[in-house]
Amino acid sequence: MKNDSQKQVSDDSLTPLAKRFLWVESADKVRLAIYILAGLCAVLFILDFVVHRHAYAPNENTPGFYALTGFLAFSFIVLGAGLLRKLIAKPEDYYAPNAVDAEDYPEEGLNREEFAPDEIVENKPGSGS
Amino acid sequence: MLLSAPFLFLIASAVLAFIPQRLRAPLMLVTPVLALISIIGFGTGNHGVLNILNFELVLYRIDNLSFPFGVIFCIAAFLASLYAWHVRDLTQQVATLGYAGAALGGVFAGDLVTLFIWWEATAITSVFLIFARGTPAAMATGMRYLIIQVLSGVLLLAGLLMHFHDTGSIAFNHLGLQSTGTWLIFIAFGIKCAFPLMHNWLQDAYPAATVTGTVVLSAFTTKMAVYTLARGYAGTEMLVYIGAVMTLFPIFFAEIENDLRRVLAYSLNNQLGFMVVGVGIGTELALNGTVAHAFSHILYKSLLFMSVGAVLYRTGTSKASELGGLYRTMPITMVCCVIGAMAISAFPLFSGFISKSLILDAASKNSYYVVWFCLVVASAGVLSHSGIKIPFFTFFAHDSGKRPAEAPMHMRIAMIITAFLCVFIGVFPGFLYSILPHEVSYKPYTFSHVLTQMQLLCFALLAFVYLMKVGLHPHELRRVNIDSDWVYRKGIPSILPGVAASVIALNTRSREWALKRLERLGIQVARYASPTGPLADGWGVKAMVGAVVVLMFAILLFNLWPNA
Amino acid sequence: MMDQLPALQVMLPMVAAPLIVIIRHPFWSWLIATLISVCACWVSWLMLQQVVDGSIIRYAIGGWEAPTGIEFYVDRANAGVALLVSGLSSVVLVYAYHSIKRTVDTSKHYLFYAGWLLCLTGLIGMVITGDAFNVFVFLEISSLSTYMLIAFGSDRQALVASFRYLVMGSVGASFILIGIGFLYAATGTLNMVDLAARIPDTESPRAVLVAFSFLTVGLMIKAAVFPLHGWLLNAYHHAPIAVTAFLAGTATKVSLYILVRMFFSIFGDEYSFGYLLLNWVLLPSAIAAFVTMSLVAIYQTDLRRMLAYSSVAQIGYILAGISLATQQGLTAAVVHMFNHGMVKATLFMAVGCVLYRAGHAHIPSLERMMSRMPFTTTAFILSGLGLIGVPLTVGFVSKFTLINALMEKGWWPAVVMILASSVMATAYIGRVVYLMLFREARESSASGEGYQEVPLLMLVPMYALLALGLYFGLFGSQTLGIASGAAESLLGGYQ
Amino acid sequence: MDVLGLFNYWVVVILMMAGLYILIARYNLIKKMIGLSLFQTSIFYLYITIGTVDGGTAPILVDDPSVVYSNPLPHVLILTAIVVGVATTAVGLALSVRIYEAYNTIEEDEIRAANAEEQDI
Repeated sequence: MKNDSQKQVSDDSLTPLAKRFLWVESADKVRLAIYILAGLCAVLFILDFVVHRHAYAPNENTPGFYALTGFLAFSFIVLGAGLLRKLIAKPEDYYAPNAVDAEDYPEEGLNREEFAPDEIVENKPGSGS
Repeated sequence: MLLSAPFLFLIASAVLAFIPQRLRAPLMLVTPVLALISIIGFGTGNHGVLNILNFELVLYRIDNLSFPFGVIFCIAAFLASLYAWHVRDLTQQVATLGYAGAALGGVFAGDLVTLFIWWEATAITSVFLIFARGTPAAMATGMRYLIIQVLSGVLLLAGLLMHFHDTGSIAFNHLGLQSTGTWLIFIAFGIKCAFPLMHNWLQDAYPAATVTGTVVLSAFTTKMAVYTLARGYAGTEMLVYIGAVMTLFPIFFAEIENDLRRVLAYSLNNQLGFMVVGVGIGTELALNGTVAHAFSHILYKSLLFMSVGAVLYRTGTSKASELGGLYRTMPITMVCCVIGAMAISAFPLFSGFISKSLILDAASKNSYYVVWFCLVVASAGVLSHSGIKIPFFTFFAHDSGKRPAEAPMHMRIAMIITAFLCVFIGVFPGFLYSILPHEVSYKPYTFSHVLTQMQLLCFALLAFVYLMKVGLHPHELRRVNIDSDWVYRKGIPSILPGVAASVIALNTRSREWALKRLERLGIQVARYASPTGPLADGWGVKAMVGAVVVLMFAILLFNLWPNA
Repeated sequence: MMDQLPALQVMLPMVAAPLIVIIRHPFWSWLIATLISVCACWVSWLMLQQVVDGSIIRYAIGGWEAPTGIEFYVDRANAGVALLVSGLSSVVLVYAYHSIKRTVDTSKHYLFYAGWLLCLTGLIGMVITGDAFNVFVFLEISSLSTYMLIAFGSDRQALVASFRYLVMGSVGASFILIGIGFLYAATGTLNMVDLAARIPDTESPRAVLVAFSFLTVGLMIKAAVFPLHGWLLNAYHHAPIAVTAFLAGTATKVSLYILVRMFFSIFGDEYSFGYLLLNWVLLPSAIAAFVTMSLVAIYQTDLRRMLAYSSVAQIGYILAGISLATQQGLTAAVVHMFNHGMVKATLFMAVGCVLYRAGHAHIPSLERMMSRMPFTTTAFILSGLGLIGVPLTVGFVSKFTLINALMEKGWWPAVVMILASSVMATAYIGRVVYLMLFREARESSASGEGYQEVPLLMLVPMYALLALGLYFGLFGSQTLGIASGAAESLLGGYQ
Repeated sequence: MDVLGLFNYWVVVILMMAGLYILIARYNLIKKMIGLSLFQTSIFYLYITIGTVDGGTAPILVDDPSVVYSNPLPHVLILTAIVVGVATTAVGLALSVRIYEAYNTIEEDEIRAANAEEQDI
């Protein structure tokens, strides 16, 4: 994960619930999470050799079929989409003025409210982080 | 009949206009509840059978297939109404109830004529949810949407007339692709179901609707189309391949799309693909899968639209490139969004898992291996755009610096209820399975099933992590991506000025020429036909007798020649 | 008494005519003529009642049985035509009283009404006679009296019109006479039923062909079929308007009826249309009639002349129906004969009312007629709508049937032409209606301000006919039923 | 039947054509009436010719079964036709007189011209 946004981490800008997710800001913890994921993957992959699965489709029973499919399919889609973008991406005002992409959502339909840390101060004792 | 679900909605939407502001939102909440009670109260069977001019109209047919759709539509209408509690715009409120009622009417229509009426009604009511945004671009988009939806209705009408001509029946049961009429009906359904190359209206319109309007839009039209396909074309093999294509191609578009609501629209298209495959296979298992998937899909797709809508409501944008790091101040929204993302990605214990696997199983059991593989790949793709992209780029990723407040209370409640339903269905699939059209003997939670799904998803996640690390994952850019709608939005319009100019020139020249000719002709005609002209002036004896003689000889010749 | 109805039908007016000449009183001659005409109408109504179920009356004159003697042959088809003729005669005669007083010198009224009754005699006789030569005789009776009636027109052009009609009518009648002669030479009989039976086995088919050709052309002249319509325009234009109203509704229709009778009953439709391909003559002439004549009608400045052109166009419609030679086409033709007869008579009567007050029927001077003569204008407009063929009017019933019949046979170009000519009809009627309703009166014609409505005796018959037309428009199935029965009788030939 | 055997019919045709020609070619109303009469007369000839029977005598009954009569019916018919023809001629001539009184001419082209003038006014 990108860790370039750590400059603004301060208690003020967090809600109590959000504080439980603070670990995403820490490069170490994220790395840990990735290791856990990798470990999980390894376990799942090994389980494939141990457990006999019931299968209908050809090759479905091949060990690691789903693992490989998942990895390759995802990569293919992401990379393919990247190539596709080179072909079809256009500036945002391409369809303007007949499409909503280039315009802002009208203010009257919104309720922009900045997060007010004061509220948190009041709630702080209850939430206990 | 007035107590039937569609009419309850219509009556309520009419009543909305006449009651005070503060009573409107509660009424919108009560109506779906009453409608649900009405559906259960009427029970299965044909209600409201009218005989008009030898047509048997069945206004209200509740059976195993229409019942689950009716239930989920009511639930969706309830959740959307709750989510839209803050809306004070009467147009949107009336449109919401009217649209939900029309969609219910379509689902419960027992004949094609009734279906057609509701079919058009959904188009006309729903477009106001787009118009309500109030910008010129939304007006243009709404008009495009309306044109395509009405076109679908026209095709349906044409098809049903031809079908009636062929068979003498307007009953809406299994149709099959057997005649031009049924083909037309098929295409009409296909447009609303966003078949490939007929799908653009969906990605065009949904991001253009209001915050709450998109939530409403996402629930009804396409699922009504899925229902009609399941009713009329179950087991049509072509649908399997159409569905397979539908599951795959939107993924790529979703992956690079910047507007998150459009990402969700593409994702909706992809999910419809699963349902269409189920309809195409047409076995009991597959149809169960279709209905179950439609049911759970409405819930988690609503949830995702709600969370993105809440972000839009607070920040004014739903573009991935403008967002990021919102988990700090909108954690509840974030959690709900993640639940929705996991549901759509079909993690075990979430609703997507227990419904999608029915369709996948049906595909492999019926030896559609290629299609099955497409669906597996598409499942990985779902994770990429809906499962990861939506929550990750909205709530994590790089910090956009935006610190919006948490979504309003009613939105949070709506999202939490929806999220709860997503999990509840995932954990206790028996509830959903019990209302499916056919008996369900399927066990979703087998060890191998959970294992394979976890393998697929975890390794896909791994791929995501890997690609992010090496920087191959596409960045979010302020770009729009053209789709096949480019043809009618840009292609044809761009050549149009040239064509128009030449047409105009041709027209002017030919008109001048024609006018000159016409003028000359007019002068000639007037000369001959005016009271003193040769045609009009009373003919003299000479001319008259001459005509007689000529005609006489002509007739004599004509009569005698062949017999001479 | 009931057995003698056919004879009575002809004898009543024929005997009354000399009676009128003897009486010489203008009013009484009018009254007698009207009453006799009404009686004839009643008689033909009774006859229609007797034959409407499909039965046939064969009346041998003087007890000489056919084929030796002359007989009257009445079935559904010609009883209806006879009713149309005598009915229109009665209505127009009631109307004629004031109108004729204006145009014809009082001292000559008795001659006028006597001529009218003779004309009626001839027309009815033509319709119900079953003898070919007798047709010629009655034709000449009606023609000669018609020449006289036309010559009663108020301006001197009426004389020329009458003379031209005389020449053309005589040529036509002579052609018919030649045709009858050849028929007699080929078959040795003059009785129509006999003719129909003998023509197929004749030894000299060439003579029959010549007879057929001469008869066709002769009757086409009398029926004013395009392009032999030249006499009709001036005659309708310059004759006393009551005569025009009467003739427009009856004379050409009777000739058309004889034409149909000849085509279908005497020669048989297979002979007329299959063997001789007559529809290659009739249909082009019909289409040319309703296209060119409708076009020309648009340009006319005189209301009477405009309607005269419209009459030729309408005859084209009837002829198109005949040339189809199908049950439906013939039904359309018959029903259009009736409907157009009623509508055109009403229109000419309305024009007569305008003439009665304004003294002219110059179209551009008809501005704001509605405010001056509301009843007349209303009648004109309603009948005009019927002429165009607006739904719910008689014109629609017949035009719709005709288009249906054409489409059934697949003659699409003809359908297109009919629609085009309907558009033109809308143009020429619409122009007049627009002037009558909306256009502000110009200064120059302001002198004509203060017109009043015409006498009740003119309005009542006009409105009676108008009401009948509207009734048949609303309940078109009744006329259609009778017409289809008539068409059946005609197509079925003689039993 | 040689050509001369159809002599009567030739006469009929020539008279008929002559009558029609006069109708077309002459503007004088009286001459037109003459043409019309000629035309009608040709038809009378036609009828009488039709009624002839070879070697037939006038159809007056005599007490001799060997006598062949001409067909009397065409004669009867043509009597009627002659009457009609006379009446027509009479009406036509009467109209000519009236036209002469009204227009001072019996030339149709001049009448046409006069009428056209009238229409222009």
